[in-house]
Amino acid sequence: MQVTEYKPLIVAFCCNWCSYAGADLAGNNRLAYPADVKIIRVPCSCRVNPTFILRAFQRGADGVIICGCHPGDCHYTSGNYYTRRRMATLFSMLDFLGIERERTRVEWVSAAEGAKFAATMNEFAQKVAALGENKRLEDLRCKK
Amino acid sequence: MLKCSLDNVQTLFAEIAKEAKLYLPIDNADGTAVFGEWSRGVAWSNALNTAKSPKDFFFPQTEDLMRFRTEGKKIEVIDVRRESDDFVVFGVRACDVKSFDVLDRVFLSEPCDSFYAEKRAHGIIVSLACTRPAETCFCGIFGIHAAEPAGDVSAWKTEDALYLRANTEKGTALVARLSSVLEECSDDAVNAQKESIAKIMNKLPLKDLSTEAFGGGKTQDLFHSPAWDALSSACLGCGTCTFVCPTCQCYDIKDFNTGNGVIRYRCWDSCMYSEFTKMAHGNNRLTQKERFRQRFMHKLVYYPENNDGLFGCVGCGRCLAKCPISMNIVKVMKQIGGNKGE
Amino acid sequence: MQKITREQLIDQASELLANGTVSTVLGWGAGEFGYDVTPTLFKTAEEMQNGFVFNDFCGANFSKYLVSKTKTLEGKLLVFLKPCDTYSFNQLLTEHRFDREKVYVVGIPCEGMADIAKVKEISGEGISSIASDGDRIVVTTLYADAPVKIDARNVLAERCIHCKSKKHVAYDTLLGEEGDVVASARFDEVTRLESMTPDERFAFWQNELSKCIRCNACRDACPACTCETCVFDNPKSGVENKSPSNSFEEQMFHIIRAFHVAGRCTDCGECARVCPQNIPLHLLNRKFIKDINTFYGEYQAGAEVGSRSPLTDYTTEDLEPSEIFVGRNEHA
Amino acid sequence: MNNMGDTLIPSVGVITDVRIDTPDIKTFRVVTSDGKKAFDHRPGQCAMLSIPGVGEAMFSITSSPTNTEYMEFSIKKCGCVTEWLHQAEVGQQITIRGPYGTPFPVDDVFAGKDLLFIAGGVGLAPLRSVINYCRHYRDRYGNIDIVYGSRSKADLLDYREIIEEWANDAGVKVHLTIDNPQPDWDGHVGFVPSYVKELGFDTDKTAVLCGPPIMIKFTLEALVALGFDKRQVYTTLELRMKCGVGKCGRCNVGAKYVCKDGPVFRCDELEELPSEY
Repeated sequence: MQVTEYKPLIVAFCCNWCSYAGADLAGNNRLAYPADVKIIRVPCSCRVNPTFILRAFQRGADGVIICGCHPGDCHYTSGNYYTRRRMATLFSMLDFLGIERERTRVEWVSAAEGAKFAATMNEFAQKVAALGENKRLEDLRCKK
Repeated sequence: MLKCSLDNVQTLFAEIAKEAKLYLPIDNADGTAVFGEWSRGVAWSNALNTAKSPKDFFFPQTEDLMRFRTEGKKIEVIDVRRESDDFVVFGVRACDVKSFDVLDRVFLSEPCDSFYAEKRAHGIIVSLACTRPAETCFCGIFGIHAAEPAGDVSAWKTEDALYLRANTEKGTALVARLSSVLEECSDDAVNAQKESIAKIMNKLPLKDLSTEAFGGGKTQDLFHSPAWDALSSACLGCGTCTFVCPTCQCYDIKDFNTGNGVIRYRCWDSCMYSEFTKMAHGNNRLTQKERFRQRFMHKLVYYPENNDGLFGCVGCGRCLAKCPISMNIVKVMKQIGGNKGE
Repeated sequence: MQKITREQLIDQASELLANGTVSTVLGWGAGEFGYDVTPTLFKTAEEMQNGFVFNDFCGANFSKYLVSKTKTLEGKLLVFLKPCDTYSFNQLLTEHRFDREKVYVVGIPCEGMADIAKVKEISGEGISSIASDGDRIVVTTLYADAPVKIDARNVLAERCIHCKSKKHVAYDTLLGEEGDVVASARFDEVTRLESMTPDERFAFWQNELSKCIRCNACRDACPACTCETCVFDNPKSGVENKSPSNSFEEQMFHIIRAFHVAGRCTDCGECARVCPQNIPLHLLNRKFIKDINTFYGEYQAGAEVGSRSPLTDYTTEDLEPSEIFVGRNEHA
Repeated sequence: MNNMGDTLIPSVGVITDVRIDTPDIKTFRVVTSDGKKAFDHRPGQCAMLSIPGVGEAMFSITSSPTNTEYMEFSIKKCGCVTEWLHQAEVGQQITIRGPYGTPFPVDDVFAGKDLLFIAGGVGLAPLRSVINYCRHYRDRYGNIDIVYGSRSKADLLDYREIIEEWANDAGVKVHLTIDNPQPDWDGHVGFVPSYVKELGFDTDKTAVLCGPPIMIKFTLEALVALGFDKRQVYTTLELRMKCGVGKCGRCNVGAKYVCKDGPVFRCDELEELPSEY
């Protein structure tokens, strides 16, 4: 049997105005980041409801990252400020329930930061890979 | 009558567990008891009853019915039913034993529910008489005898011994293989206990609750009672009473898309929930009053009407203990029954 | 144990019913055993004389009932609120869930309510009568020869042990003496859990949440849960479910339930009180409260009407999610 | 035990034809995956159709039991399952189980009687089965009157079949009506209850009534005003169902389960039920 290297599945929620464009730029510049990062475009990072994050874990994600415009640069003025508070409290709660801190992350990536996007994804994927498969927020029914 | 010293009861459990999984009430850290699997060293709870009824053994809270594999326009139905192994549920109280009769009439009537039937066929019930019923107990009014619990094997626990009597073929087979830990004995100790239980039953505060106003054919008398408004007024519409109830049997069938197939499963449902009867074009029970009334009318009138007068309540008292607002079937029976003819 | 008596409450209500200030009274209705009281609507003083009780088991928070009851009621509704209930009352007003003009609040002092489960641990089952005698609860049972006398302080409900306030933050009339916001050790248990290793915390919550039977009592009793249709009841939400099929769904429900009321939860403790499976659900809510206090400054939901919940507010200097664990417990 | 069947476990069916009847009603022809009729049924009985992952719902079988080749279901788009079905194409597999419910008493009570069928909108769906059954065994029944109304001409279900087949049968009279006048309509205009009163039927008929609840209510009143006894009038109920066999508790009204004791009820029986349907 061939042993394959464990590649974590990462779900990245990217805001339409900055981070998604940043991801696009990373692609245009041929900057490499793991193919197992699945990007979901959202109108604003504050569109990300906690159920989205939990459902991503349910359906097999090993890590979830939310990317939005830098504070102050939100297309809708203040959406990412709300994201910042919500995700801080949510992540703290996940930690309280014993779920690994490194599985969730928020990063601000502008449309010009293709390199930052790629670097962030590489680094995040590496950290999640070190944790191994998501076992604590998994739904066994969704395992292949 | 067979007897096993209480000092020896763990050996008895070990003997039972040799050939069948053994479940019995175990104390939880929070002070409640729960049916759990016995293994060496697990202590048998002294609690009067478990917080949740043992109906899960035959009608689990969630249960997969089938799977589907779909590809393009094609569908494949996959039967996921498995043969059940024999298992023993030990220490079931008289009320809960009776609840299996109530469930049987629903699930085993034509067309028989094979999921329930399979587990029922493989489950062996060892009941246990209640020496210290609680104030919330009212099994007696439904003709259930706390001192004479039914089941495949009936059991009585005294200060120092456990007494067993097999009632059915399954029960006889079970005690037969426990002969190394059981000895024949007279009925004296059990008879003495039955007498003392009878005395206590006579002191229970709800012993005089009347079922006279209820039963089949009473729909028109009771449905329009003005008392429903006040009784249901504080109901939160949660499912606590339904889910702790040993006889509530309503269920939902739902599909779960796993991403690589569909699981169709059933799970407990509650007539107290607002969407229980909701259809695409409307809801025939719009207010909590109607939903509340349905639950009690079903237990006290509709069910007996369809089942030779057998009530859909066994008086276990769980809803009395667990309802967040302390509204329950006893208060309903007093109000609705008493209001008759007004 | 309560300093105020049933008669005082009936007198107050009768007067307001008689002079037409209120048309209906929301109070506690007597049950079968003394401890099983039910929230009940009373229309007349006579009805109250017959069925109203006030004792050490009147824990239910009436605030949420105001949302539904004021919609259909003619005239004003008198409601008895304990100090902690008034916080929920204010929070609901902040969220415009009912019309303040339709409610007449009689604030009543509270010495802490008893937990019948704790009483039974001492007295045993088979309660035939239960009564208060000064600071003691006197229980007679079918099995004890003599009445069992219990110090009421030893059987306080969990939420009352950690009472956060004896002060009413809303009322039209106040009976008895006004108290103060009190220092409480309510976050101690949260802190204890935080100091565990993630593995221990995970094991703790797995054990607790696996008991959940998804009866929704925590949600349905919660004064902050007032959505017309809950996301967990909406078949189109993708997360609708009737019962937790596995540990994921248990976690999902309880995280979302607590998160949805984070910043709005007044820590009234109804969720844990009503849980038939004794899950310490209030700890999830308190964790959010504690975090919000730490991250964004002290905030007490419901302390004043109209205050902005920290999760619908922000400052440009807020903590980054990556910074929340800096300097926190060293496990992980 | 895996050989033992269970009514909850469906078989696979295939949609072999989709007919667009009205703007929101389509009629689906369903057979098993090997091309046969899934099971025999009696007029008025129902079947559970499902699409895995979407849901399961109860539908009246609109085709006559005398059709031994396939079943038809006329389905109005109004919820999750029906919306999904409306975008299904020929060849799509679905699951099917049944038959469920108590049928119309076509072989005893109806035998030899003059029959009056009254339907509104998609309410014709369950009646089509019994109408075609009675047409098939024409000599067993007396005269047949069919009153059918809809919002507009386009909303009349099975319009071609009604005009080209039913209306041409000996002893069958069809009375159509629509709610509001429209240019290409020279028939009756008005609601079904008032039309029934206008037509003024003999009271020796057995009536079968199906349609929206409000239409049933007023038509029943109209029939009673004409001198009909409620024991002469049959109707069908529809409530939410999950199991189809009287166990899941959803369609319980009084001591009856609409899925197994219904959907066909005689109107005097309904009076004994609590008014929760």
